[in-house]
Amino acid sequence: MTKVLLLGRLRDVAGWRERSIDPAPATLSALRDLLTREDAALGEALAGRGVQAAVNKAVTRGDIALNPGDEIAFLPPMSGG
Amino acid sequence: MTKVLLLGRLRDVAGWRERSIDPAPATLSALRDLLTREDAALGEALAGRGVQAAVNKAVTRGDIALNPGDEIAFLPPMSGG
Amino acid sequence: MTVRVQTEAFDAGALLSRFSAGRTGSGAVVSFTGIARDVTGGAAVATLELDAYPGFTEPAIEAMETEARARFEMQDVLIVHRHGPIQPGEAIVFVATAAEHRRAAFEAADYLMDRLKTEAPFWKKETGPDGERWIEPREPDYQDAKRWNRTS
Amino acid sequence: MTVRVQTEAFDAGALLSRFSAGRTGSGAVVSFTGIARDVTGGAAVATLELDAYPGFTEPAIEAMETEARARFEMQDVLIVHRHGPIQPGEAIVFVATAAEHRRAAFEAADYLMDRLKTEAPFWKKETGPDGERWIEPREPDYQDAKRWNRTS
Repeated sequence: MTKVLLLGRLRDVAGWRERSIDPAPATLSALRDLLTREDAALGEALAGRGVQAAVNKAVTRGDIALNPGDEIAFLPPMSGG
Repeated sequence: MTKVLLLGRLRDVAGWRERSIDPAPATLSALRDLLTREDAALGEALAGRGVQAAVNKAVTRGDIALNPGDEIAFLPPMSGG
Repeated sequence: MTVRVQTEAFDAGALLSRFSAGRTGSGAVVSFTGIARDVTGGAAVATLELDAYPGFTEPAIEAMETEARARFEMQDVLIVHRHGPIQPGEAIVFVATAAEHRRAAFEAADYLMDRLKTEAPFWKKETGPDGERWIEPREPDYQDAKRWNRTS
Repeated sequence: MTVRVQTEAFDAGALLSRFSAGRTGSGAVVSFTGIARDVTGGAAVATLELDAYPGFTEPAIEAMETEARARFEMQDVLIVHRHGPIQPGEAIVFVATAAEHRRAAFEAADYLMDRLKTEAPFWKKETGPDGERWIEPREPDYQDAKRWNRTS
């Protein structure tokens, strides 16, 4: 199982904030592909400028292997406080 | 009558903070002379570096004629807030 | 670490009273309170909503606090930041710094606000009569934050 | 003019709460609280006493406020300054500034404190185990105050 979180405007694009995906995708790119197949608009937003992915609350770059139970968050450019 | 105020350390030098002098001296220098005759240590402190005189709450430079009822304050260098 | 990220409204004055109490060794306490405005950039704002990522947002702000403590001779610091829906006039963020001398207290508070305004992991949505809009830091915020690079 | 020179003790937090209340148009409130320390320059301080010249001290501070309002885009300011005997841990001075944006609020508070620290008509006596001493602004205070000449 993989927990997926959408922050900021991504939440509005998808219409959800948090969901679980089971079975867990093997990689971050597999997760992106899965989300994009389900919702092209979300897929486009996830590929947008400045959108970062965090795995278990640490920002990652590029592709990465996922383990069951990982929490993946997609972070649009931050607004600041 | 002239009202005389001593601020800050001048108060400690003279042992008083406020007094009235009657009749009113005609000038600021006459007031200084009078205070110095009475108390040499105060006279020296009044002539000290950075000590200013205010007449009716306005700082003055040099000598100035005084009118009865004037309030004269002697201000050592200010400490700030 | 004295960073709190919360949805509850707070009173900046009450935070300042508690922060200042018993400080016989600190000569200077500076506070900053950021308040939700009813108009931003000419547009009316009915509600501001800040999205936070719990467990991610706090450590990012704690890292700013650690850096501020390393840069400035501070004795104490408190950072309280709201998320969730916020009404105009309500406080969004409160930063207080205590130092022996006022220069460090001012600079540390100023520095922390510049960092928070540009880098704190929040996503901000303004809702007004014209609808909703997600907002990003303004250019002056980036310029403010850049000031600190010169002295590092 | 919102300058108060008083002998009564005050709570900085209570002043900040009242100053911030209902500010839907101000995004930024900065406060500075100056607190009497129990040690200054390595010497213990039992009591601080500030001598003021009523009727002279207030207008001098009001002139600083007027200049601050001319220099910075401030919406409001409050200055409260105590005189008379002050115990360690008690607040001596409180300055609050409100502005649309935080830079003006920070700079105005910083500016006012620099002016107050060097030019406000107070005479300050510290009493400790070593006796009494009248004090004058420290050299860093003059340096701080000079910073503002560059931008005028």
